[in-house]
Amino acid sequence: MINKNPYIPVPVKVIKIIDEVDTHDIKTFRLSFLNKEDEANFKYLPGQFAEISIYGKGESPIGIASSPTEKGYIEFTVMRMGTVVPGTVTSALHDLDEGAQIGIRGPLGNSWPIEFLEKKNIVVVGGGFAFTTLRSLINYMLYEDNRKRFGEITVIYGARNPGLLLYKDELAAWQKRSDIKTIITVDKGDESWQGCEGFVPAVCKEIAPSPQNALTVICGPPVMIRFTLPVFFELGFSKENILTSLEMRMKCGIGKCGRCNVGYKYVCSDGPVFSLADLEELLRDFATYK
Amino acid sequence: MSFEPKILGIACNWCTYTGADLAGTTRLHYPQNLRVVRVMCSSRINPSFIFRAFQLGADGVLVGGCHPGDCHYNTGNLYARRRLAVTKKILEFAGLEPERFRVEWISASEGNKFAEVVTEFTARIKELGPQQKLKIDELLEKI
Amino acid sequence: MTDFKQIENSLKREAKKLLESAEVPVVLAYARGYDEKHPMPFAAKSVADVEKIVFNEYCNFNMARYIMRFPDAAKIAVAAKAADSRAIVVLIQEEKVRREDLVILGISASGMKDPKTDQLIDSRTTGGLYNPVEYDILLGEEIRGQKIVSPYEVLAEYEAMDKEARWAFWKSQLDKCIRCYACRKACPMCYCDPCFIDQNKPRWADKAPQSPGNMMYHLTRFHHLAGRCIDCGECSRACPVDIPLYLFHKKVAKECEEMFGQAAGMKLEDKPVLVDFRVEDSDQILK
Amino acid sequence: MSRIGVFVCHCGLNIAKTVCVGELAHFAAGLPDVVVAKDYRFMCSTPGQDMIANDMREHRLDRVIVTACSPLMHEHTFRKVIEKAGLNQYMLTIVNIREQVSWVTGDVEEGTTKAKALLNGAVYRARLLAPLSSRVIDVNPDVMVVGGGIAGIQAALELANTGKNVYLVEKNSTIGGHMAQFDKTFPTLDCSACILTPKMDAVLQHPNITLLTYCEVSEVKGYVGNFDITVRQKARYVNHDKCNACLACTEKCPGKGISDWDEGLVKRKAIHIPFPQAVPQRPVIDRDSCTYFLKGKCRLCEKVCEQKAIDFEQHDSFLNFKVGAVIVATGYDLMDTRPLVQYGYGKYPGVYHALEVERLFNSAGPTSGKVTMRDGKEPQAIAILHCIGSRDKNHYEHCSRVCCMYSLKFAHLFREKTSADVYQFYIDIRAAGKGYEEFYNRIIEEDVKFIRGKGTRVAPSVDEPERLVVEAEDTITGKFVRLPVDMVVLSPAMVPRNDYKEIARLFNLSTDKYGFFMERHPKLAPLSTMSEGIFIAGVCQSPKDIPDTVAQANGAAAEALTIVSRQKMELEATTALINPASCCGCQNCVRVCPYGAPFFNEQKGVSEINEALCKGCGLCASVCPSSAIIARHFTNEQVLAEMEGLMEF
Amino acid sequence: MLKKISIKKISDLAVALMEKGTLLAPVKDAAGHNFAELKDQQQLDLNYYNTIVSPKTVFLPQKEDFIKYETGKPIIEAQSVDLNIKATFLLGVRPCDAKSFQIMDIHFRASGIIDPYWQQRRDATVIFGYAFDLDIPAQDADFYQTLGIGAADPEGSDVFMVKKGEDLLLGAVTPKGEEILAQLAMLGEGKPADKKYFEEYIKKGSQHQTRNMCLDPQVIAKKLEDIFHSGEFWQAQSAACLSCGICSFVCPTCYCFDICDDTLFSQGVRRRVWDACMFTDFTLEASGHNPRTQVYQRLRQKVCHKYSFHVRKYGVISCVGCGRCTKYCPVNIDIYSIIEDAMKA
Repeated sequence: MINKNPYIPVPVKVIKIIDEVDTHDIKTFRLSFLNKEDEANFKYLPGQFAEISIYGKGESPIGIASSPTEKGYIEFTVMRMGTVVPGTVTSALHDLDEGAQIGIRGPLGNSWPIEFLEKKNIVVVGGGFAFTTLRSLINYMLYEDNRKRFGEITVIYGARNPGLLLYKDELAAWQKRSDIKTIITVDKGDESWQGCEGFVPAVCKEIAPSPQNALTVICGPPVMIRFTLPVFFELGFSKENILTSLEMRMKCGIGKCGRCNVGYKYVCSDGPVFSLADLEELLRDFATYK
Repeated sequence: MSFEPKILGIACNWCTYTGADLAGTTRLHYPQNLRVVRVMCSSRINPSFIFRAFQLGADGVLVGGCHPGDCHYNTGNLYARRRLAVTKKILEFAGLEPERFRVEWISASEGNKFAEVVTEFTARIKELGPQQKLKIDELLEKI
Repeated sequence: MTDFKQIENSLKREAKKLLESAEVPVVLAYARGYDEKHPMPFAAKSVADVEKIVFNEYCNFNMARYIMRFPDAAKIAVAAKAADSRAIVVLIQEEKVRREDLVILGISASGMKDPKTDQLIDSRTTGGLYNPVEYDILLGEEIRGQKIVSPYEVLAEYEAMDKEARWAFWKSQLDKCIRCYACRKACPMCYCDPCFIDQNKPRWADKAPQSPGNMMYHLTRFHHLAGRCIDCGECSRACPVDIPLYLFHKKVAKECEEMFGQAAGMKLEDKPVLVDFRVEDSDQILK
Repeated sequence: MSRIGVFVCHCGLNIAKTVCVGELAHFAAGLPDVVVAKDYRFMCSTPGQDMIANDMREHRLDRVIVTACSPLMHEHTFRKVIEKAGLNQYMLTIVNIREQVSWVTGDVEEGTTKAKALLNGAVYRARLLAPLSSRVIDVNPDVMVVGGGIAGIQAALELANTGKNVYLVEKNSTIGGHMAQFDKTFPTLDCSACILTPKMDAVLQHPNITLLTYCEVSEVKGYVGNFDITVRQKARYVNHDKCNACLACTEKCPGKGISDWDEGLVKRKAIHIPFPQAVPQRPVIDRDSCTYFLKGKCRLCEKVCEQKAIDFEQHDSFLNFKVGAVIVATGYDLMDTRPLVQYGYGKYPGVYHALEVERLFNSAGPTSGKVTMRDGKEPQAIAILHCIGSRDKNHYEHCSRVCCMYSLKFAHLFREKTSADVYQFYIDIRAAGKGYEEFYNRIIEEDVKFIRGKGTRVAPSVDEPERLVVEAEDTITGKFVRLPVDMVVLSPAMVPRNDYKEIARLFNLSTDKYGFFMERHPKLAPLSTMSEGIFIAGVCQSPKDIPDTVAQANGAAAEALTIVSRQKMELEATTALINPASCCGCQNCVRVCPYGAPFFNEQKGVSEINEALCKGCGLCASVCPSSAIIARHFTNEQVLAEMEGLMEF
Repeated sequence: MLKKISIKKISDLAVALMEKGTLLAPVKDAAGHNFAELKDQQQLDLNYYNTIVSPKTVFLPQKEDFIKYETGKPIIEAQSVDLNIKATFLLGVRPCDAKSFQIMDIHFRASGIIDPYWQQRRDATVIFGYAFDLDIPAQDADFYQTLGIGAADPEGSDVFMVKKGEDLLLGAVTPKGEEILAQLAMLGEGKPADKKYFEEYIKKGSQHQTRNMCLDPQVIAKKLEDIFHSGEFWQAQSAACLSCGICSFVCPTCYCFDICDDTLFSQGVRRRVWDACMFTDFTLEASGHNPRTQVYQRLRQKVCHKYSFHVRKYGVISCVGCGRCTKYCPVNIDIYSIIEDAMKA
């Protein structure tokens, strides 16, 4: 935690805004800290999130999309929330301009269990917007000093159509690399689309990654998760080796405000990353997978 | 210096707002304490707007609509009449001076009436003095 | 004095009949709470449940608010005292429930008590009626000859106050509010979910329990209940800090009755006054 | 976080003389989110507009505030400007510092202070503005006209002649309406049939008109441009395609029924055509008087019909039509005067009402135009009583407008066709109309007796029992008059058709206290109604004479044309929207909306809004207890924010 | 250390404490007693059973301002509202409430990230516990015995007060207590008889009858997990529940809060305010989707949080049996009975 008072955000500056998708409702914000010491204190790992804070609008918990290996900035990919009534914070964020100053609290929550991932083959499965912290993880693992710590890396990422894919340039770059297997799929391609078509679960079945010394990290819309999990069970992945990240309404982000409990765990402080095994023994009246 | 009240006006687009414009085009002078919000119909006025106006520090609130029967939307102001009447009673029983809240039917042709009403109302509010009751004096007010 | 035991028995009897006749899956009544003095609203769903039903002078809950909890129940039977029945009538006027979907077990009762204070619940804090205005079966005798005191009599004292005093009174009262929202939840007419005050677009008022927000919440709520409040006094009995909300509701009800000539929840065919109008309404009401 | 541009107009000296515009612009520049603020002599001028457009590009503005004259003046102009510069037109806010500031004060300080407050409010509001897009819908080019009287006929022909397809719905078996019952028309006394029947025939012949007689509208769905109307074709039991109108059937038919057409003065056959010039020239069987339907045997008509056109198996059928606009011209009835027992209508055979008399005069009528009474005698003295039930607080307060004139016409015709003395009992004669006063004078010449006083009572005469006595107070002499006559003619109030309630329900029209349909605006929109795309013409709107009716019919046709002549039409963008997550299903909106735009979705348990019907008044938003309704462009937040801004300084 | 003072002279104690810092004690108003800062020593009044709202308000006020900001101004100009807390004396806390502070401590300062506001307030405060009057039977709603708390349980207090006839005995429980008692000159020394009385009173306290059942935290926690998905159980228990917030607001161990920004005329403050799991917007998401719409889900969350989740996470039940939720529930829902039924279920 950056600040001695965990409720007070530290100031950051928006140095870059990337419009990610055709629908223009998902943008990536690159932030840099106004105070050096804050930057130094902001030590995070892939999978963690932070509370983005705009005074007068409120706060919103958002997964960190950049990798700690990227220096000088952190990135968040944000979707404009709300169908009829726009989400206060997210739409305020989308109205921001480069140069704007906002607040940030974090890093918060646990992370993808790096030690646990080391030496293993990693299958990263992502769907649509919920690819942000996976991107962080992938870039972390691909970082030259880190790459050797991990086994084979397979990325299966799908979106409804090509226009809705995040991080298009990076995806392209990964596909060129030999040390990572990247499969990009869309439900429905357009004339210009070269890649594969089909739903993520189907593609996973097709790729059929081996469960040997492997684990999978899954984030996506509930429906994708629902149909993908059985595939991995069939392939022989154990519940301990299937990791995911939960989404839930949060406020404080530090396990105090009592809002985001899943059974006896708080998603914000004990999560958001859980293995299926963890989730099994948690009582869930709700809490959607992310 | 003398007390210059802040008066919030909410005027329907078709009658009172047009009437106010007419007052202008006919160069009728009236006090400048009134600040008008334009809505399409007096029936758009949510009672909470009135409460909020006083909380925001309005010393008086003036609502203007079409004469009953002439509503651009046929029956809007007939609903408004009932709702705003209740609003007034509530303010009164809460202990606010009911004169601080006034509803007038002013047609598009009644520029002079608009000017008269504003002049008269402003004078009345000046007599009443500042509205301190509902006004939010301090945001960080303690419990 | 009302024979509560006798009503309890007939309540059980009717509930049993209805539940046996399978046409009514739910009977809304009262059951024993953690002690005699604290009964609870209760939904009997089986003949076995019927034994749990009680009725005594502390069963003052307005059962109308539970009716909407059973959207898929074909028919609902509900024990209804005078106030409850008026609430039900309003709900029917507002099409939240259909008359034909209800079996109203009317209860004529006098001598209900507030367990907190053990005081009689009468026209000072409620509408003060003894007999239900609408029912299918009347349990117990209709109460006649009881002197009917106008529910508005208590207002005289407050209407007599000068503005400053009245403001001081309400300010001090409403400042006590801790925003637990028991008033709106206890109110059979407050069925909005979410309530306007929960909205964040717009935020009508801050969440913190301080003057401005409290004022906005309560004043607006008084307005939302204008011509709908049936003066059952539940809001005030529910309030943990004893704010006499019923006074304000009474006043608004009185004004509505005088302006629009209609008391809330008395006739099925009425339309709530604020979603209605008469061309001949007088502009005097705005003066 | 928005990027607001503020543009302050001097309007020459109009604003600049009492508002310190420079200071105002400077003030604006200091407000949060305002990235550029300028003042200029004439914002609405081309250079002014260009300045705005350029600054919008240069500063990537997403909201524009023009501080100038009233929005009612130039909102449109500036909306176009920012639209051209690539911004949604609803991202504009106008601050009215001319009509409502500079022109209403002489004091510069006052003016400037107020202008600042208004501007600040605008900035608060602008931050919350959202782009809106108005929906465009296809418009069905066809029109339906309901009612086949002179109004309906006229409107149908006008529209058809412009090439539009028209469906003309008439509930009787012939078109023509009341006008076809008349013999002569005032003041010109030309024969009604002579001027009407050609039009009736034109309707029948017109390629663009689908004539739907013996039909009633049974359901109306949809909205302006896209009405979906179901019409019930009542069973005629005669196949009109086969029938060649030889009318052999009508001769043989034993069934006897009351002739509504002749106002019940005579009987007609069960299978019948109402009158010789009926259009279409095709008989129908009236179930209630048909021997076969009553007794189960007969079918004579079937036997005599060579065309085999009789079909007792026929049933009511339902036809469906899609139209873009509707003209309602359902006409009138005469008030039933039986309840006014003092006039003894229905009690004394000598008492007639106006339409009966029209039939008596008509050569095609029951008496072939001879004025003989029910007892066959010719009247020697006739009293015509005006204002029966109309201009009468106890019944209908309105004046039926035509009674005076047709009563004068009756007088003339009586004098022409009989030797009887004719007496007019009137309150006063209303002869406002082209040639009317002249006609009045002419009748006076014709030695008709005028008694100024309303007939108060009609009773059998004591000394001559078969005659009647009319009582009245002559308000000129002040004397009480008791006048023995043979025939009494009542001029009853004109009232809406007995089925007006049903029509109003179907087309969602409002009615006045008598049941006449309400126009959208009594002066400025007398033919349109609160339901967009539905127009009214003729007496169903209010009593009027034939010329006015025809004029209205043409007007209504033109109004309908303005809708159906375009392929597409734009709907309001500033409509209301319901947030289902917040809607508590109280249906207040449904109850109050004058346009029936909100409706309750039973499945979801929430209300929804048919944007095609919404006019954006915002009433629903203010009666919504859970603030679930978003009145676009006047949302709760926007109004609250503006208020906050206005009250800040 | 044991001190004593005549109850007649109690206002002297008040004066002394008010000199040293802020004195908070039960103050009477129309509705009943509530903890409030004493402005006048005469307000001090020990004739109460217990307060309406629990003394958690002292450490977790219903409204806590974090930051003042001004919209449109650079974020760095926003300044956090620092609480400069002076020494506080919380006098007249009943044993069950005193215990609640320890339970809340686990959440706010003993695990995970420390809540600075809670911590600073706790550190600055000396708690004067006050034994229930053992001559008066416990109220029907109470069940602190079930939670292993005695009517005269000094645990959680720094100083513990016991009434002895006309006198008030004050015994130090913690060093903090020792310290303050030592400073209070107007207090008399407790005689051995007093000491005896004091200790016996505490013992007697554990015998003082409230509603009582044998309740093992681990057992009830497990039990609730087992019946968590039993719809009809929770449906039945919540049949009367209005899902208002009274139970949470009066509860000494409910800590859920919301963080919101309130802005007026571009002056704003970010603050936390109490929230309750019973409220609609507690779980309402920005998308407008609300996963916990049913009353039974909310009641289940509340009960399970206190008796199961909290046990799993922190090892203790987060309930002290003060009976407030039962007492103030408008429809007399009784958490004790729910737990009873749960055990039977």
